[in-house]
Amino acid sequence: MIDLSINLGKGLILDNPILTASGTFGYGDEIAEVVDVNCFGGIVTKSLSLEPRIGNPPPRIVETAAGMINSIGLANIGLDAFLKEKVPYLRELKSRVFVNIAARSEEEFCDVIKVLDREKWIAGYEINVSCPNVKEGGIAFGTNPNVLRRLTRKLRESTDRFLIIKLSPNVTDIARMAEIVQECNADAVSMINTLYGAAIDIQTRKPKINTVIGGLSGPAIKPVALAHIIKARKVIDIPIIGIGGISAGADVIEFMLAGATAVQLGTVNFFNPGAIYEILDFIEHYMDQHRLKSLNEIIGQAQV
Amino acid sequence: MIDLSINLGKGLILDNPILTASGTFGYGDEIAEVVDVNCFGGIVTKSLSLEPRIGNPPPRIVETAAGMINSIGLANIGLDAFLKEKVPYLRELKSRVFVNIAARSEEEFCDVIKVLDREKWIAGYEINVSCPNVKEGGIAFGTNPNVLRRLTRKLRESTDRFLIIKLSPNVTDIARMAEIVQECNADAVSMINTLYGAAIDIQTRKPKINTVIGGLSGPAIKPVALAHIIKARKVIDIPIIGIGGISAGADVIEFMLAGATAVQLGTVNFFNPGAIYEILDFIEHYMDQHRLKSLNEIIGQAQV
Amino acid sequence: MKCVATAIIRSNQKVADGIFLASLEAPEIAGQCLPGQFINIYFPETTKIFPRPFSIAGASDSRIKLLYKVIGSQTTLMSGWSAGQKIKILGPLGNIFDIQEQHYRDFILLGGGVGAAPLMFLRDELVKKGIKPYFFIGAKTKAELPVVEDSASHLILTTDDGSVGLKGNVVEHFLRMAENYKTPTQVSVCGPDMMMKVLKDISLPQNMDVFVSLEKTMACGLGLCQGCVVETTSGKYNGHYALVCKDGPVFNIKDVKFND
Amino acid sequence: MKCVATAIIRSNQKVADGIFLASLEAPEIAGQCLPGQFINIYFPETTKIFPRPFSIAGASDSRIKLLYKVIGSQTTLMSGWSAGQKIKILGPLGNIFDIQEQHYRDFILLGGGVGAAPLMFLRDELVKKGIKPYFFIGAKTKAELPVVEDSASHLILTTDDGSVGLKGNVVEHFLRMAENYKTPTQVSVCGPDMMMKVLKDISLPQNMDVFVSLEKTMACGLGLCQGCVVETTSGKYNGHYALVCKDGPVFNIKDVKFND
Ligand SMILES: Cc1cc2nc3c(=O)[nH]c(=O)nc-3n(C[C@H](O)[C@H](O)[C@H](O)COP(=O)(O)OP(=O)(O)OC[C@H]3O[C@@H](n4cnc5c(N)ncnc54)[C@H](O)[C@@H]3O)c2cc1C
Ligand SMILES: Cc1cc2nc3c(=O)[nH]c(=O)nc-3n(C[C@H](O)[C@H](O)[C@H](O)COP(=O)(O)OP(=O)(O)OC[C@H]3O[C@@H](n4cnc5c(N)ncnc54)[C@H](O)[C@@H]3O)c2cc1C
Ligand SMILES: Cc1cc2nc3c(=O)[nH]c(=O)nc-3n(C[C@H](O)[C@H](O)[C@H](O)COP(=O)(O)O)c2cc1C
Ligand SMILES: Cc1cc2nc3c(=O)[nH]c(=O)nc-3n(C[C@H](O)[C@H](O)[C@H](O)COP(=O)(O)O)c2cc1C
Ligand code: FES
Ligand code: FES
Repeated sequence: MIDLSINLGKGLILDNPILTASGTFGYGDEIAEVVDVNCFGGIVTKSLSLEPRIGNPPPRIVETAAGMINSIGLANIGLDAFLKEKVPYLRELKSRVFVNIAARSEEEFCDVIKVLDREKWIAGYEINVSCPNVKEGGIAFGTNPNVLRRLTRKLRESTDRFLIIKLSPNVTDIARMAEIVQECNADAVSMINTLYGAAIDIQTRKPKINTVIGGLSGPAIKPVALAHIIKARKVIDIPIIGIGGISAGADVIEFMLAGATAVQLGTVNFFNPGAIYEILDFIEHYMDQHRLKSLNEIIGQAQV
Repeated sequence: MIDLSINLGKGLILDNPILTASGTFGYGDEIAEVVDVNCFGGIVTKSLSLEPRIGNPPPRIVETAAGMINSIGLANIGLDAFLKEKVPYLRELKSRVFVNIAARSEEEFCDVIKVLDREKWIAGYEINVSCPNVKEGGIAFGTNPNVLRRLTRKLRESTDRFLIIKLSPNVTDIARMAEIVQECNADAVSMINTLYGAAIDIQTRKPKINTVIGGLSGPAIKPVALAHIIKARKVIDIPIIGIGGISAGADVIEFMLAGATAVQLGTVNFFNPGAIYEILDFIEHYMDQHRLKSLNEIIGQAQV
Repeated sequence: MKCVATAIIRSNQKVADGIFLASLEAPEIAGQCLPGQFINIYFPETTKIFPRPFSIAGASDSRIKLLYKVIGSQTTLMSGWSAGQKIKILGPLGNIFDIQEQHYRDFILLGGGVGAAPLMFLRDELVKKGIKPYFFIGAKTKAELPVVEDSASHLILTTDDGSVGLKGNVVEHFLRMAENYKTPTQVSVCGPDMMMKVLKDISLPQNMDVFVSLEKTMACGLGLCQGCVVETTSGKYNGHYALVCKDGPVFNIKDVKFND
Repeated sequence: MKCVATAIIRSNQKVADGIFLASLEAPEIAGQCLPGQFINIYFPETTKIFPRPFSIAGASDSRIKLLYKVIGSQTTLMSGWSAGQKIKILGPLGNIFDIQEQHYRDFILLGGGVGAAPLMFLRDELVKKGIKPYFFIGAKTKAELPVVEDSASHLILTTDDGSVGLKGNVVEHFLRMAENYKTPTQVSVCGPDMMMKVLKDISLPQNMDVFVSLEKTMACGLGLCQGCVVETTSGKYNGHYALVCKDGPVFNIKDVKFND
């Protein structure tokens, strides 16, 4: 048996480095018939907020070249329904479960964490800092160094659990953001969230996404994710969880060589729901071929 | 005859809104056998610097999903050779010629402009602010608001010619950058230059691009370009020249609806050298179908 | 249980202008399909990443029938399918046209163009239950009318230009014959948005329940992406958004809000 | 004059393990082609945007021959080409193997695997001029050897395992026969980088000029993107970068710097 496990630090070991990306896998239950959810090293749930949110009006998604734009608007069932309806399923999974949290204020983040901290089975939190901060005039938490610092500090004070800050790529200096997260003692960064993207219908002149500008994801953004990870890896040493356009096993190796300790599958879940099987096969084959005993041997080993 | 002309202001009218993007069309002469260069409303030449530059070592290009990364390193023949070897061809073109300038310091920009100002046939300059500013520790001119302001002011003082600032998309707040350019009385902005991107060879562990991180272009980035243009259009009223992933006539209309007065074809020149013909046909057909007398009727008309 | 499977194209024939009928061998999926459900078709190595959803137009233990119209890049690729070729599909997806034969006394199928697809399957199931439905299929012209023979139902063809069947709009003819239907009547509809909007806006004969199969751009087809929402009025979804891929594609027309 | 043209596939046959020989009808381009030049092949609607460059392996007034090996996605697409299919190509591109029959007294063609492609065309031109070249083609095994019959040249086949022709490396055998060549000798080479590097590093017999056809990833093939540079030593390019698509693909081996 090839050992695919990776160590995220703080005693957190995943059976393999493949997680699901928030918002692209629901709560794992919708897809359970099609894919064995326990094949994933970890599951990251759809962004959860204190209250349920119905999300944005349609149209919410559009296909672009090798990618897609979405503007779901963080539609989610809210904390209460999550506890009642999803926890029974999630807590029984072999995969480690990370709850992704989105909020409009620091307080809302902390309120959600306070409740979730009681659920001992949760492996960690991933904080979606790409959502607008209402107190700062709606700009995203993750795009202003000071706002990001204050939030991360506060979150760190409020919980001992494994804390991942999910960085937005829509910034001038991603390395600075990663540094701040590390300075504030978060346990890992995950990157990248979606890029800003837009599309317009040339017949109706209407935007193809209700909010005009949405989030671009999919294979198209893979090079951007890699560039950001390489920059961040140079300045931080907490684990990086790589996200962005991964669709095949070779992509996973590429992200790990660039500096990611684990990765998340996002848009690929839509266009190849069984990708996880192909990816795990590929990685085993690659490890065999390159005589790797552990995936640790490749993390950050690109000659960059 | 359908009128495709557009007015960039300051008396500058192009026969049609399609220009070439710097660095993807050489100086027009290499491709002249294959495409009638005069079909373009304008030609933007490869970034020109004071001295010749041999550019970066190979590998310089790599294919990515619906895009490519390049790290040519602004290889160019330098001002003297440009004047001697390229001017005789360029000055005879019917298309308006814009000279794209890249430099490592404000002074170098001004020095190039001083010489080019003598060439009366040049329609305007496009300033590549994505190149590193050696005085500011190598960060790109276009990523720091103050550096961008100082440069644009200086350039504006140094020439009366049509001045286009070509914005970098790798910033947190593109609208702010566009505003600065307008405040400093440049005549137009062009956007976007390439996004940061990287790729790694999983067999050799070497980056697929010599400089590790290069510039991502092609259809993959079209949604990002559109999002940036929509944001800029909200805050400036000087013309925007749209660039990024355009490969078909429908894309041109989409960019114009989003707020672009003209557009540039970049990477498409590589994968469809005759794209200009298909694009002009499409636009004529579209204008006919939508009973447009002038393309002015669609600029910025998306309901965003 | 829905699953990803490799399907083998067994036939793929043009049946009208730009309209094809394909038969896919996919025993893992075929046997479970019910009318109203759909499958996702995956396409390798194209810049278009979304799978494409298609209604199941008929199913046996091992085969699935599709009736599709060529309208863009992926349906063009499909029109080039040749027998023996293998494709990847996921299904069966979505809810069903629930035949409530205890409750309803007459069954109407109302298809606009290629919207006939899910209704063909529904017709098959009704016939199996010994029911002979009215099957209206409308198109602009004879050339665009997808299906022309059917003895198991009261088939009523309509074309806008009268080139075959009754002249005029399919909804119009369906209403004109309303007196003939025994009540309560179950009406199952699939067609262009416009056709459904008309049905929503007019006042329908009494004791008639209308179920529509909706189409929205889908990324996953599984309820993962939350991309395929439709606005609902009140009814079952309390005016919240419903997912066409998971809560639908079949909805009671009363619950759906159609936008302009 | 180079141009974009629609080519019609006339034949496309497997000639060895994973190696195909195709004939394309493209009169706008075919008539102008010279040995050493290549064409770009464009592929619609894939995520791979670069055209793919292929050496011209032969040309008549109206047709172009290609010899290609299936190594990735686009060559896999090519292997599925069927007669009558239309594709888009650009050519002829690049410089040529310049036959200097006044200067040289013997001509050697040295092909590694599918590297034989441009040399087949060069052989045809030499033969037209009444010259009978030595044509070495090497491969790992018989199954991978692209061409097996040729009466117009002194054909020497080599395989690493000796399954056909001489056993051993093609460069080795070419050197072993060096005494037979009249001098000055013109050697034209196309093959894997490794093979050319070996040729660069060994000391060659006197009075022998070696010209190599290089391969680099290309985006445009026209000198627009500056992506396909090769480092040169001194020589014609003064140690500057040269563009493989425009200054090449054929270079004097002396001018080229091979990296590890
Ligand atoms: C539940 C459902 C069942 C369907 N059943 C049938 C059927 O039985 N027969 C039939 O001919 N068509 C059916 N369609 C429509 C079919 O999916 C589209 O015609 C097809 O996706 C077009 O793909 P294209 O690449 O050829 O066109 P494109 O050029 O990509 O798109 C043209 C139009 O097709 C629609 N479309 C594109 N992508 C998607 C997507 N991922 N999801 C949904 N719609 C999309 C959009 O309206 C788009 O504007 C169904 C759609 C849905 C949602
Ligand atoms: C001037 C020239 C002439 C050539 N002549 C022949 C020939 O006659 N017969 C033949 O079999 N092959 C020839 N090649 C190589 C051929 O271009 C590649 O095998 C082909 O591009 C592979 O495409 P793919 O999509 O199947 O492989 P991919 O999986 O995309 O790539 C596999 C490898 O092919 C090469 N390659 C990919 N894209 C390009 C590109 N845009 N430009 C150049 N190389 C690329 C790279 O080395 C890459 O690692 C030539 C290359 C050049 C530059
Ligand atoms: C439809 C959709 C919904 C998403 N929802 C969320 C979300 O709720 N929270 C979040 O942090 N990221 C969300 N994301 C971003 C993804 O988790 C991921 O960061 C991004 O899609 C890039 O990865 P990919 O290219 O592999 O998809 C969403 C992405 C998509 C496509
Ligand atoms: C190979 C290559 C070279 C480029 N060189 C330059 C350059 O010299 N100066 C410049 O301002 N932009 C340069 N660019 C950026 C393009 O002009 C354009 O902004 C970018 O490619 C996005 O447009 P596209 O997606 O249509 O290619 C280059 C792009 C490519 C692909
Ligand atoms: S298509 Fe993804 S939720 Fe319906
Ligand atoms: S491939 Fe573009 S310059 Fe050679």
